[in-house]
Amino acid sequence: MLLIAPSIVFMTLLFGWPMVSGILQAFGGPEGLTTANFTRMAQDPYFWASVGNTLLLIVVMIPIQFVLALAMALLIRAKPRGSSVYFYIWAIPLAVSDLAAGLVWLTVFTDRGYLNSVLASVGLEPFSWLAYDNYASMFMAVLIAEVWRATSLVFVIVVAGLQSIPKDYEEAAGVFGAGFWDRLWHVTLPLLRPSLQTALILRTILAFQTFAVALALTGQNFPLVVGETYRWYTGLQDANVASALALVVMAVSMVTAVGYLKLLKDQSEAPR
Amino acid sequence: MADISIKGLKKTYPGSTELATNNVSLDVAEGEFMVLLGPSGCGKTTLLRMVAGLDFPDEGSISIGGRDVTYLPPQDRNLSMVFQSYAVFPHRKVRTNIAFGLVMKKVPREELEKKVAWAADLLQLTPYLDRYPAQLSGGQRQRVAVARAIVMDADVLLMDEPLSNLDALLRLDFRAELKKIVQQLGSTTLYVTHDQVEAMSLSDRVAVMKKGQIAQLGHPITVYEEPADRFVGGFIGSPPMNFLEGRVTQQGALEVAGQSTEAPEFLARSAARSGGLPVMVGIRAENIYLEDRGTPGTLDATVEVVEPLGHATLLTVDLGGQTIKVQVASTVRVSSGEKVGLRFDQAAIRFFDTETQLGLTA
Amino acid sequence: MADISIKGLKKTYPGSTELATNNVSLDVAEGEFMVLLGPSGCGKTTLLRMVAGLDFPDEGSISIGGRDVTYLPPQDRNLSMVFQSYAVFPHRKVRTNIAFGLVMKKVPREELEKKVAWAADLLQLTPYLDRYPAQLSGGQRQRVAVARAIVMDADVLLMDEPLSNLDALLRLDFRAELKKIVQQLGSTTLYVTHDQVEAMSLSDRVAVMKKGQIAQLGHPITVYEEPADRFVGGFIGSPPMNFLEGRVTQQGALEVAGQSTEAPEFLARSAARSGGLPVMVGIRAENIYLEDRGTPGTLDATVEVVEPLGHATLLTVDLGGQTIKVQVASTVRVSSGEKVGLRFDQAAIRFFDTETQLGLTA
Amino acid sequence: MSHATTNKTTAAADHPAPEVDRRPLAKRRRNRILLQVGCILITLFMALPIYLIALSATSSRAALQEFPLSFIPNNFSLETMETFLQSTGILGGLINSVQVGIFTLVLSLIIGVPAGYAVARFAFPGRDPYQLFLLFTRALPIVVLSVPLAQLFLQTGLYDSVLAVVLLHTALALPTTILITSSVFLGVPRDVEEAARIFGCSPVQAFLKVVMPMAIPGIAAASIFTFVMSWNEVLGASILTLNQRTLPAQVLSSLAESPLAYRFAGGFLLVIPALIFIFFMRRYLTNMWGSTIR
Amino acid sequence: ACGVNTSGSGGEGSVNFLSTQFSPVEERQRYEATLKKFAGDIQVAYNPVDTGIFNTTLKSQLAAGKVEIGIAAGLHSDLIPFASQFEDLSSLTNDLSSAGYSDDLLELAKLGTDSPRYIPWIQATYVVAVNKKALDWLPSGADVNNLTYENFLAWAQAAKAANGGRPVFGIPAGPKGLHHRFYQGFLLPSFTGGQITTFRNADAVTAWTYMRDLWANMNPASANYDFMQEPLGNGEVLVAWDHVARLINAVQDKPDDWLMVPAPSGPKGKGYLLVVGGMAVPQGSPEKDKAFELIKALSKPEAQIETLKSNAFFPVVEADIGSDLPGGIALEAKAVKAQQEAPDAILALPPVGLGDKDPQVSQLFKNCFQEICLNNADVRATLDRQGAELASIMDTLNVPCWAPDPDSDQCRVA
Ligand SMILES: Nc1ncnc2c1ncn2[C@@H]1O[C@H](COP(=O)(O)OP(=O)(O)OP(=O)(O)O)[C@@H](O)[C@H]1O
Ligand SMILES: Nc1ncnc2c1ncn2[C@@H]1O[C@H](COP(=O)(O)OP(=O)(O)OP(=O)(O)O)[C@@H](O)[C@H]1O
Ligand SMILES: [Mg+2]
Ligand SMILES: [Mg+2]
Repeated sequence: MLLIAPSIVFMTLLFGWPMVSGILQAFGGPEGLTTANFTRMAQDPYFWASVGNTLLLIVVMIPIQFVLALAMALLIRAKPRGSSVYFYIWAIPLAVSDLAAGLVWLTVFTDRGYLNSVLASVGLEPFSWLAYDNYASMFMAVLIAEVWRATSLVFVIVVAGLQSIPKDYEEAAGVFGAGFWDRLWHVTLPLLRPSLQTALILRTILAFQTFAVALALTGQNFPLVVGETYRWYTGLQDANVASALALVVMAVSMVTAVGYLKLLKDQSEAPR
Repeated sequence: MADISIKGLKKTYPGSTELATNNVSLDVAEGEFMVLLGPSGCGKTTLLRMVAGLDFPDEGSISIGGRDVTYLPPQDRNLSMVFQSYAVFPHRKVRTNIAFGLVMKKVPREELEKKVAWAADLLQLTPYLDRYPAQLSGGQRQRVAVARAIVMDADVLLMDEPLSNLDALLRLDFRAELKKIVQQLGSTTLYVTHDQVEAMSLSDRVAVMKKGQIAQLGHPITVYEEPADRFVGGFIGSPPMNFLEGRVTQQGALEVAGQSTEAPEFLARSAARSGGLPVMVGIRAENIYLEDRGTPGTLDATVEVVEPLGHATLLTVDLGGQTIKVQVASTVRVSSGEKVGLRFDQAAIRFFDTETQLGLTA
Repeated sequence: MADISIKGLKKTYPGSTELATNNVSLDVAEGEFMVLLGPSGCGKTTLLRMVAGLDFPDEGSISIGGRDVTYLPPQDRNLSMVFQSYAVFPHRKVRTNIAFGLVMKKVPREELEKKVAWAADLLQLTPYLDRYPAQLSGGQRQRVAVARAIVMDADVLLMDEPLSNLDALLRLDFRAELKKIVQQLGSTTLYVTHDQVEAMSLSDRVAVMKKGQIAQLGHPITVYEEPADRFVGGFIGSPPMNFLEGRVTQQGALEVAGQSTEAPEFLARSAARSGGLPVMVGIRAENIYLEDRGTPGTLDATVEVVEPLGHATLLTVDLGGQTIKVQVASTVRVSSGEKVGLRFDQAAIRFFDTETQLGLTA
Repeated sequence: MSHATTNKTTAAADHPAPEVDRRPLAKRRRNRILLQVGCILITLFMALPIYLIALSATSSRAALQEFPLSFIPNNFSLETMETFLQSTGILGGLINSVQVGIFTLVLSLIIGVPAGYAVARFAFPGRDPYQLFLLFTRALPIVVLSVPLAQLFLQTGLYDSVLAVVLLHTALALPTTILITSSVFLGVPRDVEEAARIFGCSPVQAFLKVVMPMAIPGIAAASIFTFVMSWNEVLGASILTLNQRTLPAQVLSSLAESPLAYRFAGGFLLVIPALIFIFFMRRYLTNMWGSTIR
Repeated sequence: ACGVNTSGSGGEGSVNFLSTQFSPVEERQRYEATLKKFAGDIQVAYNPVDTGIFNTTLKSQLAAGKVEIGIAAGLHSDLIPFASQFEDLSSLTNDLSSAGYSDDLLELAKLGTDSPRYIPWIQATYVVAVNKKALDWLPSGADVNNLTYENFLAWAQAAKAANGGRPVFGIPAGPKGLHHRFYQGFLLPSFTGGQITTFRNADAVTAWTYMRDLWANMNPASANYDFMQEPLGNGEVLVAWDHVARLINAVQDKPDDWLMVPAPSGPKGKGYLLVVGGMAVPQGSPEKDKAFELIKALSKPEAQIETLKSNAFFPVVEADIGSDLPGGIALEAKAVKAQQEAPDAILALPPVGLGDKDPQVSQLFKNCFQEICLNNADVRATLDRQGAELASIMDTLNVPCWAPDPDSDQCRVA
């Protein structure tokens, strides 16, 4: 296939060797191949916490983001007055780097931040949202920040996908008695399937990769697997364990991606 | 119960300056089969869309079964529709496409399956029930759209050129079935077609539209035989009505193409009053008979083109500089260049005002 | 120069088991206007797509102008096409849609503009040149597709139901123009239609297809008058040919519906040899004349349904238990239940083998 | 009183029964209002943090340390922003970043769009493995690749050049580009493409003239991601360059340890160019030829 | 694609100065000015990066055999992993022998090898910043300039009580915070007199129990603080221990509101940790001669004083600090001096010779904090567990102990 060859060549040339050496590193030790790195990884007090947090975050966040992004896309499609302005503002978080995003939300949730400022000004007691011993509010903070930062990605993909769905189909559904939810469920979503699949795969894989926001907000108190990878690599300077962690992230990501591909398999192959 | 009453509908599409429908009023009785006819772009689809609730009018109102539905969303109108573009769902197999409306209505599974099987059989779709629309031919796709609409037993059935891509035979079969179905269910039907045979054979009444307005509304034969104006006469019929410039003299003679015959009395009278009256004479191709030249009461003409159509032969004839079409039985053998005499069936001649183009009647 | 020669084309769509075209061979002479007729789903579009190079056959070959093009990509075939689904480019205005092929051919700007204006005028699209397809009515979109194809001056013109969504009048106008254009350019044309008037009036020859095969190929009048088999007779014509079960006796009499007339000689001969011959008698509705009951040489029948069609009246008649259609002039006044005598135009009667369904000729 | 009654009767006379039922309209209006409310709520959520960055970036350092914090800019100060803009390499970083962003965009579109098309159109064997292969690279935290990657570039002599960063960013953006564009290519009807072929287009031309324009929204979405990703990417840019840093690599790393005021200023300044880019790209996200037709 | 230079210089023949220090915007600007002032006609491209990038860059360049870095400068711990890949700087040390480096520093600079691998560059330590408001709650009898850990805890408790239960003491226990240095160099030496050898003895239990009590009286947000200057600046925290450079911004604007005081003393004395940064030259450096020149220039007392004045790092050479320091720095300088010269002072060094195990050892201290203070784990059990881990690392390493642990052939956890 002439069309995909350049991308394969490109990716292989660039990532082939680094990938191989990265993966080998996970099994590398002072004396040949070993699984010691995985053992060390698993024994680290932060490891299981980080796995748990990552999974919890993803399981809670992805549905929220998809519902929100879909709602946003549908709102935009309904063309309310000022929709182009809305659209612009809703796409803005895309432009904000993780670091900056973490920073803003830190100023919101920190003890003397905006949220507590609001509470204080209405006479309520400020609350330590990010305190290590307050897992729920910490999780909420990370969740809100991540939802804010990354929903736009799904939103933009869905908007682009919605563009290619002819209005006919929804109109037909309406005529045949489908109300709003029926139309959404039986017509719009199935027709949007390719975009949703793409967004889901990308979003999940990228979600496995995020940690900067959580790090900024909660430090080491809400560890995420990739954050741990960084910590092992740069902080603890143990590239082997870091690679092992990376492999875990990759394995989980790939399993999810395969799952999505299978789950959302297109039966009609040629929908139009 | 489900009569449709349309009042003064006006609609301009956003971004367009023309009125897509211009003050359309139309009453369709319960169970009536109304056919909409009209040139491409005259606003038929637009009218249907407003009845369906897919577009809202700028002005005017629509009520179905006495209930005003002008701004009601489509799903609350209990109607079904065949879209001109079919709009079959690409992601659903033929079976579930046909069943769509029934599923929405939460029809029990058994009944649903029975209905789908019935419609598929009627439209010869049974072998294709498990295909996706992309794997069908154009006509098959259109039939899916039709099947989806007729299983609905809706109060109002809207069909926008539902048979345009089907062959004559299938059409014939389906037409007969449709008429039965509609009668059984008592659905009020609005049916857009370009096929005049269809219009004539199916409809209780036809509405001929022109530039967003209704030009004539009536029984199909009336519309065919007594077009309200020149437009309708020229639009309906294949070939359309012939028009000849003529003149009724003060003496009551009708002069056409340099030859003269007798004018009907009501025209003679008004011509007598006004001192001569220019008129447009309309006559259909099948109401002109070929005779030998010189037979009394005939007009001299020359055959220009002979087109055998199978069931008949169509002649293009020069009559004193004006070209008209004449249809004769396919057994008649003439050749181009032949000089012939034409006899007009006097009862079938129609007269139109040369200025307003409106039909002149007694 | 651009004759089309199709040999033994076979094509099965992936995932399907039926042959979409089954061993189709067809030669279209240069400049010939060939119409494809056939029931929905019989493989017309498939055939066109293979000629266009959009699909490749599983077996067989296609050559255009003597050059084998079976596997040549479409852009190298110098042809143009009207798609059944129109396939107008939604992202281009009408103007650039029509000009598309010319731009690809690098036609100079001036000529391009002239051609676009000409085609738009011909198809009454001039007011819509600066709209996007989404802002057009169904028929207007179809006209864009037609305009886009005819500006191309291609060697081969493929049209897949190009006029299905247009009104009769526009169709009539366009048909005449199309014939002129095609003659001027000498384009070889393959034209799919369901409209038999169109088929008759446009074509040099028609090919009637059935289930992926060509059932009859010939001059339109021949096909109409002398259908090769029962399928063709039943498919062509509106209404289609009537079929009656009959029998030629050893004595040379034709027995139909319990009544008896004289059989043509060639049948009488073979009936004499074989000791009586069951036949299927085909007769078209317009070749049956209404006479008073009891007139000699007529068959007794009862009128069941009277359908005025405008240009004629269609009767459904019971003839000794078999139902047939009879077309009479619209001036004839009969009512259902009336007992009438039917006279068959002897010259127009066709006979078919009851088993093979093939036509029987001298 | 009587006045009102007269009005009513005349109104009734003007509109004979059945009275036009305006309830659905009222409902629609209510829905429109709800729509607006929804939009505004979401807008608040999306815009508030941006406002807060802007506010903090333009506030004096002292204002940032007060409590409760003020939500209105009462201590306007561009001091931190200025310091920031004057620091070494900001302009150069900006130029590099723009270059990297644009070249990455172009390169990833050139490589990615055809691949996306292939994925959408052809059911070639190994399509799923191919997609997974693409994701593979994205699924591995890039940090563990940093040393071998940097070595690779050092050995090929590309180290410390804009090109190096472009290549890396392209590789990072490709999976996104390919997947997003392919999902939109799926929505482009085949017959339109076939029509283009009939009218004299080679496959490439048909793709360029018909398929691409119809997929513009998806391509725009992919472009936005690519550019923004490249714009905000720090790690790769930092390990592959030394003296030819991109702007984020130049400042974001130093931001982490800077006083809060600088972090805001930097965060805000970095957002601006991306905002401008989205501003120009967003109109392509909605197609211009009205609703799609079948 | 043609890149534009972003590091001020960096053309042909310039020295690429890769550093983990002075990366914040203002510090960078000030240090670039210092460089310009003292580098003479040597072109310097100053590239401050974080530790991760520093590592990756050096590692990949050394591995690829294409070194483009002229000088790699960082904290002692940053430089450790590359000990054997830095140039032997004996010649430079000889040239600079008159400058007056302390023996401790010179020993550290060997990075566990036989010869000097870096030239000391900057040094710093940790002190306590006190907002004068907090003095109100200082327990009677306590001297703020000579606190004991007991005083410190009492003070924190009093302050918390006085603020309606809101603690106002803080420690940088965030992910980038340096709190492990507090345990390594302050708390444990003060309570146990050692760092590694005494890691899990009874005194250590006391120390960590104390730490747990102290933590209960610290602002819990401390777990997110990387730099104390921010919470100090906005008033969230009034008293905090941190690295001098990470306190300075809070203090320098209004030096009159602040006090800087030495760390408290414990049963065994006043433990304090010295932070050292050094400049090294990677093997294969392209501009080795110029790099040497530059190191010499930066080792001049004037340059060192300039660095103190601008960026609050203290000279590593004999230098007359003088009295014209900016307010904040003057406060710091005083505290540093008092801490160093305290009669019961116990000098602690960051781990020496651990190589790439250094961060993991530090992590063990953080783990103790995590377990004991945050997760409320049993002190004894925690120390046993982490101690065993530490012991196994130390056993494989086979390095001598460093201050304050007694010098021995091999450092082991008792
Ligand atoms: N993509 C496809 N996959 C499988 N079967 C197909 C596909 N396209 C068409 N067919 C089948 O092939 C047969 C011939 O189709 P074709 O489109 O040629 O019919 P047609 O003669 O053009 O019919 P119509 O008049 O309805 O357009 C039909 O039975 C159809 O169901
Ligand atoms: N979305 C639109 N925007 C602007 N104008 C439109 C739109 N849809 C239709 N029109 C115009 O409104 C007029 C009426 O269109 P309509 O679709 O009702 O015609 P129609 O009678 O159904 O024609 P056809 O027989 O060709 O389908 C046409 O002139 C058409 O160009
Ligand atoms: Mg229409
Ligand atoms: Mg077809």
